[in-house]
Parts: sequence; structure tokens; C-alpha cells
Amino acid sequence: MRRALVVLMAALVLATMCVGFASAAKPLPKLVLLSGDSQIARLYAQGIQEMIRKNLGLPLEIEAVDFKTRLQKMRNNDFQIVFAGWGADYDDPMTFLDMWITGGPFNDVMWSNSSYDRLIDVAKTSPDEAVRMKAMSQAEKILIGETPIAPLYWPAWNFVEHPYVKNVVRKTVGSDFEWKWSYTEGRPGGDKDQFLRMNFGEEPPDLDPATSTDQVSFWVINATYEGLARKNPEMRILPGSGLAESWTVSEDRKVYTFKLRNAKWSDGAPVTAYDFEFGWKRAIDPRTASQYAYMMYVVKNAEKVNAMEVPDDKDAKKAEKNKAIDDALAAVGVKALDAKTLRVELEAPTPFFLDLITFITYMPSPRHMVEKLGDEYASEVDKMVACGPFKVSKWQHEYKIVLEKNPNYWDAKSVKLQRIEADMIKDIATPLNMYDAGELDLVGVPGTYIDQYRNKGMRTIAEATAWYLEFNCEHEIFKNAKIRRAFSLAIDRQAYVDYVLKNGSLPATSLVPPTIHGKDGVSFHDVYVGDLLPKKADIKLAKQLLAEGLAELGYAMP
Amino acid sequence: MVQDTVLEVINLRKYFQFGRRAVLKAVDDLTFSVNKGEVFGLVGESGCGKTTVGRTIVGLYSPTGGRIVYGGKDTAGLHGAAVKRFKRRMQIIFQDPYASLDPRMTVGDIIGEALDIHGLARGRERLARIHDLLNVVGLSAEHANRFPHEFSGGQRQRIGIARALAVDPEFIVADEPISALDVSIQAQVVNLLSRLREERGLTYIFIAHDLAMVKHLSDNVGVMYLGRLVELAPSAELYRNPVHPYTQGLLSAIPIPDPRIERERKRIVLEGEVPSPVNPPRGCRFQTRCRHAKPVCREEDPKLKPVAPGHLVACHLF
Amino acid sequence: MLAALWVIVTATFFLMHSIPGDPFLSDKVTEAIRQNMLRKYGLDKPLWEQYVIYLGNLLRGDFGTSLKMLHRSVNDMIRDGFPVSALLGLEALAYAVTIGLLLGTLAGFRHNTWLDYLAMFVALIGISVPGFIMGGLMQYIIGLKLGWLPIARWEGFRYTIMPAVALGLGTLAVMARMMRTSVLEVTNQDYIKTAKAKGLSQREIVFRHVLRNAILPIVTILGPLTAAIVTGSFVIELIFGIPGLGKYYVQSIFNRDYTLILGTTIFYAILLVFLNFLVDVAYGIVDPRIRLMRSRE
Amino acid sequence: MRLSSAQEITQDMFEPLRLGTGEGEAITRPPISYWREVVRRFRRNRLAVAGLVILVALLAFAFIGPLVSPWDPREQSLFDTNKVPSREHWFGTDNLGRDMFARLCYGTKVSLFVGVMAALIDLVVGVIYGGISGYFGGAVDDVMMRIVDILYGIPYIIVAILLLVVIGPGLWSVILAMTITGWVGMARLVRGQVLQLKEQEFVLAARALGASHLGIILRHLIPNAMGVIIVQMTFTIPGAIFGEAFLSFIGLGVPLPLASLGTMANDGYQYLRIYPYQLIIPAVAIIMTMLGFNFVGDGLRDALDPKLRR
Amino acid sequence: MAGERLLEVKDLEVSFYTYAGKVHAVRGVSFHVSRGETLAIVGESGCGKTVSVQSTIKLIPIPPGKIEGGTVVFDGKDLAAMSDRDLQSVRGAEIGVIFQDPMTSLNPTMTVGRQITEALIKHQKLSGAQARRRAIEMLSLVEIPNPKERFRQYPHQFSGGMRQRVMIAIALSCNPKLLIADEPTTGLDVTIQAQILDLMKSLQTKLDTSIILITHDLGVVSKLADRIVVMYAGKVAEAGSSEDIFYNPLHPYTQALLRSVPRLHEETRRDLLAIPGTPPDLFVPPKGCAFAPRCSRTMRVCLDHQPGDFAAGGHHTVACWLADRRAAHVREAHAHRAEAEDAGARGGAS
Repeated sequence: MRRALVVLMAALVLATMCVGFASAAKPLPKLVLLSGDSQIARLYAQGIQEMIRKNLGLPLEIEAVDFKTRLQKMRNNDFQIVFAGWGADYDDPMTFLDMWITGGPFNDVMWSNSSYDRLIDVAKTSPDEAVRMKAMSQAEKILIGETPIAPLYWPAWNFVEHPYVKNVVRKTVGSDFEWKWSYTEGRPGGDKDQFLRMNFGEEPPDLDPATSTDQVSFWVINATYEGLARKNPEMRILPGSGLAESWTVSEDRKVYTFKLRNAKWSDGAPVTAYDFEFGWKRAIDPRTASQYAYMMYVVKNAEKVNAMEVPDDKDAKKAEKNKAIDDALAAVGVKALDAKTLRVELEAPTPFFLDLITFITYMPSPRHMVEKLGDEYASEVDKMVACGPFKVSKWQHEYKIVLEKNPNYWDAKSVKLQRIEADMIKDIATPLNMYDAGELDLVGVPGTYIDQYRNKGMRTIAEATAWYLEFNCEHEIFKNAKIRRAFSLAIDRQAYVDYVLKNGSLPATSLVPPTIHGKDGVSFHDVYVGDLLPKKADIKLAKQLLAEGLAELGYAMP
Repeated sequence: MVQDTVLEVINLRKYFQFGRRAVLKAVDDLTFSVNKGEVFGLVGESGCGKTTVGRTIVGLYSPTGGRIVYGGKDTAGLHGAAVKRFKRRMQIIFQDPYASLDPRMTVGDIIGEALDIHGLARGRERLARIHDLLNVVGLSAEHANRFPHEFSGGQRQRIGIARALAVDPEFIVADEPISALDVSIQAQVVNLLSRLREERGLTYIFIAHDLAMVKHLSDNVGVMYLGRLVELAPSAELYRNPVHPYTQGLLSAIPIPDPRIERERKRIVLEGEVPSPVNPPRGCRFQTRCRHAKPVCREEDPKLKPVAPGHLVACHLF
Repeated sequence: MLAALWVIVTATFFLMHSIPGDPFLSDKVTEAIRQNMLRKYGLDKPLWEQYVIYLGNLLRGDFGTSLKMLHRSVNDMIRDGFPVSALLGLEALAYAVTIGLLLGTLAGFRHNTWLDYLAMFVALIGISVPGFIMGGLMQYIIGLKLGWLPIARWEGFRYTIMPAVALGLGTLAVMARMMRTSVLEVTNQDYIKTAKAKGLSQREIVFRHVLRNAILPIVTILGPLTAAIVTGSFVIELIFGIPGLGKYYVQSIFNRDYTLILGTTIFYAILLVFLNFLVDVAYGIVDPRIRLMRSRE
Repeated sequence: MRLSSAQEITQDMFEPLRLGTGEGEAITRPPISYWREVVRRFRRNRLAVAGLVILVALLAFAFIGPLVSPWDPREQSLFDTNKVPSREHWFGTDNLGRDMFARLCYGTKVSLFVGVMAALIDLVVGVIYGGISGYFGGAVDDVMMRIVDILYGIPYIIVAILLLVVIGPGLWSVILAMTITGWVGMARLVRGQVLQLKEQEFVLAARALGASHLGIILRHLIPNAMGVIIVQMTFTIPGAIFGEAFLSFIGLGVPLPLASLGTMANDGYQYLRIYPYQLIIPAVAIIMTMLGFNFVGDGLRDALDPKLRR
Repeated sequence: MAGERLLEVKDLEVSFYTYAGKVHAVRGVSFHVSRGETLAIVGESGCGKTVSVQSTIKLIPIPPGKIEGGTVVFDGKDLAAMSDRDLQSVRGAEIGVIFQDPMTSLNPTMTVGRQITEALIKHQKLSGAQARRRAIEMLSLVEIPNPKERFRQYPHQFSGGMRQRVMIAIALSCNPKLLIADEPTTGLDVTIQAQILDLMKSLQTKLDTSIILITHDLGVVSKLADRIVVMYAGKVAEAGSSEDIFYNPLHPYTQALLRSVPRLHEETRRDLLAIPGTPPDLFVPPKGCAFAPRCSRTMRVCLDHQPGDFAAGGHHTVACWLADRRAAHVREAHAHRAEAEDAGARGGAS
């Protein structure tokens, strides 16, 4: 009897222990935020770290790595949370939204939502703007709701320029600078010599529009080339603003026919529709290996051709493969009907196509030069030509580049500026010192210097860029949407931009920045989406969601 | 004196590689023997190889050729523990009283190191031995805690002797033990060495360039020139009847601290200087400075041959 | 020498390829296009094959094309950048050597006086302030606030002064300290007493006997010091907007610009070897003992 | 002819004395070990003492500072950013509202740690490598020195950066990057010392006594080379601290949330024109560290080098 | 012999101020050199012989050295009162110096020729070519073969003996009235030493130079010296003619010194006399006679009172209380014992 009791007791104890073990939650693993390693990236990451610590009570480690390491880790899905950003390629919400479709090339978070995918597909193919806007706004709500990413802020661009600098236009999409209409008035020493001195910060790595990818090159190419259209200072695209005098669009909105104006390259050769066809196909040709080829994917068959296998030198079937690519290129939807007519056929009705034609990759290539020079094209001043308002007149690598007014430009009479001299000084403080000493006419103001320039005529414009945290949706913790949302809600976005960034950035209450336009040129965010996230942290809800999420996963609340 | 050969050096050669091709023949074909209980003096000017001979005998250098037979055993055949035993039997005293004592160690530890290496004494016994040894060389126990730089040259040299005595050796190579010392101190060390020889039955090789002191101390003396032994004789015989022209010149060069004698003395002044041992002259190595050099001297290397009982000379003149 | 270079090339090559990412990885590149680009530049081949190809090109003196500045060959970049870096470096070295030796000599002769302390303090400030701080401060104070010298750019002698001084300060300090020690040592040498006993004046002793001998040990470290100056120019070139080679040095790694990383590494390695050779020659000139040993061999 | 003051001298003083034999052997100076001698010489050098005081002050600052300061070096206060030094925040706050005093203590500690660890690793590797190379000489030495020459030919910055990017950021990565080629200098130095020492007669004496290689290395070579090694270390430590500052400048310094003097100076450099104190404070700390170690190093070298004895 | 006094040093006091304290290296030394004579200053290392002589032309490093007293009259000039600048015209021109270590006394980076011409150009205002001619002359005077070729060579191309010859050539190039030879043969082999000593002797007769020979080697002294000064612990122990010192030494130190070296020419083996102990540390100069602790005839007076110089006939002086008339009984007692001791002898280190 006694013995049985003892056994029973023992069994009971054992059982409770077992239960106890079973219910004892796993300890939380180390949480790591992957960030860039620049001064500013570290600072911003520490701001997040502190908010998570304060508002969620979770310790977050920062792993600051260099740019490429961070990208590779993102591509390899080797992260928990990463601090990332995306700048608009064109003025349409799609540039931010199609990233997150299942299996999208930039969907590093491994998030997948079929309704989202469907909505994006609708928005991509529908010719009806209203339908598109609705689909995209719904999609964004799903995205923010499930929180594979937590938008943080929409950055602002701060700069100062001397009062005599007039009409330097800053765009928010594509190339940032537009100097076509710039001039000076009241420069000490007179305005007879019309010029601007600025700092590019680095050498433009690639001035060939078909392959170029970086900001500085874009500035130069935007000034020295012109596409079928050029945005006016109000960012509108009007027929006749570029090399196309006019255009017609087919009924199904899939075929565009451009009529070119009489224009010349800076060496005197005429700019023809063939130059456009040549240039576009060159960007699409996989053998060119252009990084921005995907910008051309809206053109019919472009994506297919671009994905074709490129033979290497020793490939036995080299000729065969090359021919296959050549054949496929012929079927791409861009064709010069004659020297003055360009016909473009699209995969789908793409409402933002007219925005795309101002993009650098859509610039014409001077066939007569490129065929002669091959890869050497645009490597030196005498190895490139211009069809835009300016041409490169001096290029001291890694030091200085000088743009000069292009007398052959069709609208040369509108161009007042004779010359743009640009340094390539990477340091942050040096250009500011030079600006203060009158050695530069305009200069960007980095975040750390804002306090100093705030009262010195500093101006701020919003960028078409969003910064956000990406959560790895396959990570043991962050696969839980509640936890992701808890993190997102724990961030006090207003305090973050006011006290950490302090540079005029806006708290991101959704992903697509307000600078991106929707139907009829209104702000997509303001009109179609609104604030999906609170500007201030919702600590209570965040903590509750965290607790729920951790419980679901069987982790202990720290 | 017991005529018991304790050390035999047979055709000893020691060459040093010098840069890529040059070879310094420090010691070349040297043969002599040392009897138990005697003092064998080795003299010669700087660069003649006398220090190399001493260091090779105690095993600091391994010979390039030839044999060193100690107590009937070829030292080249010793291995492991036998080497260590050999090192207890034979010790060396160095020339430079400043460089031969580790400046970072106390005198006690310097002497104690010898005891430690051979595990001869520990703890209190070790201390007692050290004090004992200090007393033997005329220093006192309280000196054990001092550092070498606090001692004068003579005292340091005596510490060096105490270190050598620590392992209770039977044979000591004294490598110019007094040449760095002041005159008044030299006698202290020399007298100490003499006393120890008597008290402990030690055998010495006494290496020096000071012929007067070598003569004073040694039973047999070998004269070296450019890696060769040119003359070998009992001490008194050598000084009374130097045969080799070099020995004659050497003896004659030594100033005598007696003005009257010095004034009347006839000098044989050796002309020129010692050639480089890297590139010694052909034939007799002394021929470049020899007043009596004959054609044969430039061709043929003279062998050591007896001119009197126990008196050998390497010269074509005899 | 060649073996050393080979080791350096090999080590750098494989170390470099073990860094995550590649030259074409960017936030806006799709995987398909990236693979395309890798193929175009032969980076999809097995590593050893790339290595063999690289070595082959190297033997022909071809460093290849930069993978960031796709149109520029590494040879060109070095050809453009090095003369600038070299000029900057030489000017910095000139300041460092003249002022450093002067300070060191003064300190050595006025051992343990206020002059000694002052000179050493100045010298130590030189090694105590990191280059980027010193460069930035000079630019702000001398360039902007005082307006004495141009803030940045590389247009003529006036533009070189600030960067060269900022670059040379560390070396200046090392020079001064070594010279001080060396002078102290030489002044204690017997031959200085001989010179004094000859009735030479202090000045004659210093100029004829002390300085030349005191400089000897300094010549031996001139090689590594020059190398330090040349390779240390990165920060200074960055701050002063100078189109030198220094910046490639660091940026090429962040850009995963493989050919440029290797090109600059090899170039600097050769430069180091060459500088050390020059120093040997220089040493032979100032020290007759070495000269003779050489001629004998 | 001159006589001493004759009146004190009396006839009875002219009696022979029998003196004890040990009389002349007495050493009148108090016993001084080598190191005591060094300390004495060191103390005579005003700069060296000043350097030592600076170093002690820095250490005290790094370790006692946190006890005094009420602030946590990591605690941000986003509403109190960039506050100039005040009674509340003695050294002000930085761009995230962290107390600069607390951070400086912390940064000093981290920097000293980096410097000392780097120097220690250099020391261990350099002493072992240089010791073996120098002691055994011959072919071993040839091969080992060849390797050193090769390492010497590799530009240091490239290796450090490559390495840091490969193995990823971390305190130990930074230390490793500092030492990857740093030990070479120490190895060369130790080799030189050993080559010189092993021919010294006291080492020969130990060999003649039958001492083992290890015994000789431990008992004679290392203690005698120690002075030079220590001097070298006093220059390696600031070198490593400096190197870390440089790596910070290119974004490869110690990882967050750690702070070092280098990262702080670099942060502060960005604010030079608005909040100069944010640069000045860590810069002064760096300068102090450099000066401290260099003064001490110079002082030690002078104290250890008998040639400079006056 | 007792010609006109060329150099007269009186009551010279020199100290070195080191971090560890003051070293009173020279404690009231007086000596003189007459024209044409060779004065030997004998003593052990650290006895102050080099410092005394070098102080006369301020060759000692100042600081830490400091000349604290005494007069130095050379050829009618008070050198002690002269500034360093004025002394420059004396050094090298009127007083030449040879140092102990020929290996380190020549500038390794300057040709031998230039090192000789330097002084000639400076003091005799010769042109470069004249100086060169004179220097080559000097090289052949000191018996260096191929002087023209040697003129262009560097010191490391010379052997020790040859370098010492060069040093002599430098020292004598300006025809000085006085040559200070500071242990000129210490680092050399005996056969080379013999050559150098012969050379010095023949040059002295040729050039009629006075010589101060500083040495610790009594053998060297016996060959060259006319008069001898024996120094001990920073003071002159005994001074006199060569004969006085060698055959009638009065100071126990001189006596012991002479008996501590073996003599080559003696047939019989005589035990060496060892002087026990070590010279005093001049950080703490002894109160009485510095030699007292090592002396075999110490008296009570020796411990507390420094002896003055006692005249002993001619120029022979001795600084020892034994020379005091009150110590006559000790002298006599010793004379008896010494006779007895001459047969046997005491030995041993302690």
C-alpha cells in the first residue's frame, strides 16, 4: 500500500516534471540586425536597436558589414533582420510593389502571399488606371499587414546652393539632377561665363547608357543624352520634350509609335530611330550583360531574350547560340520603321511606359560609334558622343569631369549654362568646406551637418525612396507575422526621424513614398493608401503581439 | 707530476662558413696532448684560433675534422647523458668578465645554474654550495644576492671560476681569463687558479696572449699562428730557446717592466701584420712576415718536428 | 623575389575570392543578369581556372580590366594614379625627412633640455593624431578659416602642401625620434672625441662627423617608411580629393574589384621591394663599409 | 709639498693595523638589480614619468570612470542628443544621446584591450618565431626569414581589410587584422636579439655546463631580450590602437555596440564643425594614449640602453 | 732633463654628475710635463688617469663631467680659464691626442685622408692640395705603405695597427708641442704594440714632441717614460723619474703593482703578489687613504686622514703616511719582513 503510494507519488512528480519541461518555453535565440558599416548606417541601426530594447525589451545585436557582404547575405537568405532601402526606378508604385511577389528577384525575405501576387498581376496587366490603383493599394495593405518588411522612413535630400545658382532641377525618380535649364544670376565676378561647380563624389564608372547603373553616371548621361522624352521641371512628360516630336499609342495600349525630330549627335551624325533600336536591343542582349536590362522587360520578348544562355569563348556551340540570340533579338518589340519612326511593342499595357522612356537605359546608342569602338565606347572623352544639352569635354579620371554645352543639341537655345565642372571628392566634410569657401556652387548636406546648414538656406526635397527593415520570413522567430508586426509597431517612426535621422526624412507609414504618383498625378500614398502604420510606436499592441507570437512558437518571453 | 695523458687533440680542424663561398680556417690541423695535472699554455695573437681551440675542446663548437680524445674516449662519440657527464668533467672560463655573466641573474643563480643543470643540489644544500663556492674564490656569502654589474672585473672573473667549479670538474679550459683585467687584479685570478690546481688536482688549458703570464703558469706551451701550432715546448725551454722565428719575434715584442733591461734589450721587431685567416698565405703561414723565408717556405707547409725532447717546431729552417 | 610575389598573388587571389559578393552584385541586379555578367567576365569559371588565366595575363604584364570601371584597364588606372601618389608621397617624405631630421638633431644635441622636450613633443603629436583627424583639422582651420591654402583639389604646388604635410607628419615623428637616438649614440662615439681633439668646432663636428653617421640607421628604415607613406595616402587622398592610387587600395576591396585589388597589391608589393632595393643602394652610398663588402662579392 | 691639517694627526695613529682580509671586497653601494637600475634611470626621465602618469590615469579612467559615472555607455536618450558638456553629462552626449564620459571610459577600455591583446599576440608569435629562427640559425633561419620577407612585402592595409571582410567584423577580427602582419616586426627584433645573445659568453657558459636548449632560451635569452621586447611592445600597443582607429575610419573598426577611441573619434569627426567637443574629447584620449605609450617606450629604451647612459 | 715646463696641472678636481649621484673621479691631481720629455701616467682602470689628462683640454663630456677646480697652464696659457671655442685652437694644433681604441676612434664614413687634412686645413690654413701633400707625408712618416693609395681609403680597410698609425698621423699632423697618448696600444697585439711603441719613440726624437703616455702596462712605461705618475682612486699616489718608480718605489701600491706582474726574463718562477680587494667606488670617496683597505701596512691614520705628498728626493714624491717621519718604525719593520718574504712569498687571492 505504502509502496504503491510511493510509486504513485514518484509517477506524479515525474509527470509534472515532464509537463513542466514540455511547457517550459525555449529560450529566445540571439537576435541580429544586419546593417551597413558606414558611419550613418551604424548610427541608424543603433537607433533601431535602442527602440527595440526600450519598447520590446529585446536585446538586438548589430552586425555591421560592408555593402556587398550585406547584399550577398540578403541574397543567400542569411540574415534575421536587415536594414534595407529601395529607390524608385520609375514614377509608379509598381517599382516598389513588384519586388515582393513570390519568387521576385529582389524578394530576399522569402515572403509569399498568393492574393498579393494576384493583385500585382492585375496591376501590371490592366490598362485601366483606376483598377490598377485599387489593386496596388490593396496589395500594399496586405504587405504592410503581414509585415515581411517594416517601412521606417522616406528619406529627404538636403542641399545648399549659393543664391546665384538658378534652376538646378532635382528630380526624385531616375537621374536626380537636371541642368538643362540652369543658369547663374548675380555670381560674384559676373555671369558672363555661365558655369556651375559641383562635387560628384566619385568617378562615373560607366557612361554608356546601355550598361550604366549608378547615380553619378546617370547625372552625366541625363545631361549628355536625351531619350524620346525629357521630363520638364515639373516632372511632367510632354510630347516634343525629347527627341520624339510626337507619338501615338495603339488601342490596346501595347504599341507605341514614336516620330523622331531632326537631331544630331555632337559629332554631327544624325540621331535616328535605328540608334534607338540599336541601343535598346543592346541593353536587352544578354551578351551585353547590362545590369539594368530588367528595366526593358516591359518591351515585348525582352525578358525572354535577356535570359538566354550566353556562350563563352570555348563553347563548342558558340556560333549556334549566338545565332539563336540574334534571332530572338529580331523578335524583340522594338523596331525602327525608318530613320524617323520607332515602333515599340510592349508585353502588357504599361501605364508607366512613358515614364520609362526617360530612364537612362532607354537612351539611344550612337550606332556608328559603338560598332566601331565596342566595349571601349564611352571610356574616354574622344570615345563618346552626346545628343543631350551637354557633352563631356574633359575627363580626368578619378578627379574631375567637365561638361560643356553641346552646340549640336536640338534645343541648344534653351541651354544657358556653358559648362559644368565636377569634382570627385568622396569625403563628406571636404565639399562642405569648399562650398563655404566659395569653391563649389552647390553641395548636398549630409545628415551630420544639417544642424549647421539649417539656417544657411538649406533646402530639403523628398526622395522617391523607402527604407525599411526586412524580416527573414523563414527564420525561426520571424516566420511569425505577429512578431514581425510587433517589431514594426515598436518603432517610434516619428521619434526616429526627428531624433536619430534629423535630416528632414518622413516617417514611413507605408512602403510607397508619397513622391510616387498614382492616377492623374496625385500622390499614391496620400490618395490611395494613407497611413497604414502609426507614426508613434504602439508599444502596448507591440508587446501583446510579441507575447502572442512567441507563445505560438513556443519561446519564452524574455 | 704524473705523466698521464688526459687530453689528446689530434689533427683538429675547425672551419667557419663565412658568407657564400669564403671559409675561415680558424683552426687547421692541430695536434697536441695535455697531461693530467699540468697546465698547458696556448699563446698567439688575436685571430690565431686559440679561442676556437678551447671552445672546440669543451664541445661548444663541433670540429670540422680531427679528433678530441678525453680520458681515452673520443668526444665525438658521446651522446645524450654521456655528453652531460662529459660537461661535468670539463669546464671553461671565459675572457670577458662582463659578457660571461648573465646580467639579469644574481650571482647566486649564476653559480646555482650549474648545480641545477646537473641536479647536484637543491634548496638549502644548493645555497650552502653556492656560499661555499663563493668562499673558495674569495668572495663572501652575502655576494650571492648581488648582480654581476655591481662587481669589479676581477670579482666577476672569480664568479666565473666559481661557476665552472660548481660541477666539480677535473679539467678547465681557461680562455684568456685575465686579459681583460687590471694588472693588480690579474694576480688575484692567476694565484687563485694556481691554488685550485694544487687543491683540486685540476688540469688546465690556459689560453692567453700574455706570454709572461703563460710562462709563469704553464708547464708546456704551444704557440699558435693563423690556425696552426708553430712551436710546442716545455715552458722554460720555450722561453730560453725559442726556435720558430715567430716565437722569437713574439717574445721579443713583450716589453719588460724594467727600464734598465728594456733599454739594453735587442728587439726583433716583426714587420707587417697577421694575414686574414680567410685567405691564408700558401706554404708556411708565417712566410709573409718571416725574415728567414726561403723559397721552400712559400711552397711547402712545414710539419711539426722535434728539435729537442718535448720541443717541437714547424719550420723549414730546422 | 619572384617567389615572394607569387605567394602574395596567390594568397591575395584566394583570400579575395573568399569574400562574400562579387563585382556585379548590387541591390538592383537580378540573379539572372548577375550570372550573365559573371560569365561575360569569366568569373563563372572554376577558381583555379581563373587563377591560371590571371597568372598567364600577369606574366604578360596585363593586370586586366577593372571590374567596377568596366572601361578602364588596371594598368591605366595605376599609370594615372601612381605618379600623383608618388609626388604626394615624395613631397610628404621631403617634409618628413628635412623637418624630422632637424628636430631629431636638435633634440639629440640638446639632450634633456627644454628644446629636446619640445622637439619630441612636436614629433609625438605627429604620431599621436590619426591622419584623418589631422587632415580634416588642417583643411578646416588652414583652408577654410584662415584661407591660407586651397581646401582640396590637385592643381599645383599650393594644393600639395596641406596633404603632404598631413601625410608626412607620422613619418616626420618617427624620423625625429630615430634621429635623436642616433645622434645621441653617435655623439658618444670615440671618433667624435677624435674630432674634438683635432680642434674642430662644434659646428664642424656636427656637420662633418655626427650627421652622416647618425643618418645611417635612418636610411635603413627609409624603405618601410616610404612604403608606409605611399600606402598610407588613402585617407589623405580621400580628404583632399587627390586623384592618386591610394583610394583604389581600399575601395577596390569594397567593390570586389578583383582585378584592381590584385593589381594594386602586386604593384605595391613590387614597389616595396624596389624601395628596399633603393634603400640598400642608398645605404651603400652613405656607408662605405657596405660599399666595399659589395664590391668584394 | 702640502701636508694635511697636521694638528689632528698624532704619533699614536702611526701604528700598523691588521685589517681583515675581506675588507677590500666590500661593495659600498646598496644592491641594485638590473631592473631596479632601469627603474632608477627611468625615473630620472621626466617625459617617461609623465608618460607613465598618463597611462595610469588612462587606466584609472577606463576602469574607475564607469563606477563614478551614473550613465550606461550604451543607453541612448534620443531627446538628449548632442548636448555639450554639462554638470549632468560631464563630456556631453553624442548623436544618439549617449553619455560621452561613460562611452569614453568604455572606448578607452576597448582600445586598450585591442592594443594590449594585439601586442601580446605579436609578442607570443614574434618571440616564438624569432626565437626559433635566431636560436637555431642556419637553414631554419634562412627559410623562416624568407617567409618574413614575403610577409613584409604584402601591403599591410590590403591584408587587414581583406581579412576583416572575409572573416567578418568582430573585436577579435580587428585584433587579428592588427597582428596578421604585425608580429613580423617583433619576430625580426627577437631574432636579431637572439642572434646577438646566443654568441654571448654567458650563453656559451651555460652550454658548456650542459644546459638544454629550452633552459638556455628560458633562462638566458628571453630574460635578456625582454627589455627590447618590452620597448617594442610599448610601440606596438599604440600602433594597434591607431590601426584600429584607421579601420574605424573605413568602417571596419570594432563592431557595435562596442566603442573604441577610434570609432568615437571617427563619429566625432563627422560633427567637427558643429559639435567639436565630440571629436576633441576622444581625440585627446587617443593623443594621451599615444603620448603615454610613446613617452614610456622612449623612456624605457633610454633606461634599458646602456649606450645612452650618461 | 728638467727642462722648461710645458704643461703644469695643479690641484685638478673633476666630478661626473650622473643620475645615481656624483662621482668624484679626479680628486686634486697635480703633475707637469717638461718640453721634450715623456711623462707616463700609470694606474688601473677607473683611477682617473684618462679623465685627468683629457680634462686639461676639456675633452671629457661636459656635462655630465665638470671641472671643479685646479689650474692648467700650457705653454704660458691658462687652459682651465679658456672657453671651449678658444681651446679649439689648442686642440689638434698644439696638443695632439691618440685614443685607446683605434677601431672606433676613426670616423667610419670619412676617408682616412680627409680625417687627416681636416685639422691641417683648420689650424694651418693649408689649401686642399697642400693639406693632401702634407697628409700623405704624415702617412709615410708613420710608415704606412702606399700612402697615396691609402689616403683615399676608409678606416675599415685598415687593420688595427694601421689605424693607430693613422691616429698618430692625425695627432702629429700639426706639429703639436704635446702628444697625449691615451693607452695607445691597449687593444693591439704585442707584435703590433712593439711596432707602435717603436714608432712613437722614433717620432718623438724626430719631432721633439712632449708626450703624456697614459697606460696601465708597466712594460710599456719602462720603454718610453722619462718620468712616471702613479695614480690610484683619483689621486696621485707616487710621482718620480722612471728610475725612482721602478727601482725605489715608496708607495705600497706602486710596490705591489710591480710585484704583481710576472717577468719574462726571470728564470725562476716567483709567486705573484696579489693585491687583495678592488679599488674604491668613487661614488663614496674614502675618507682616508684610498688604498688603505687593500694595503698590507695600513695604519690608523690611513683610515681617517688623506696623506699629503711627501718629498722623497729630487722630483720623487709619494702620497703615503709611511713617508711621514712618524712612521719610521713601521718602515723599518717592513724592510726586515720584506727581506724574509723575498725567499718565500705569500700568494692567494684573499
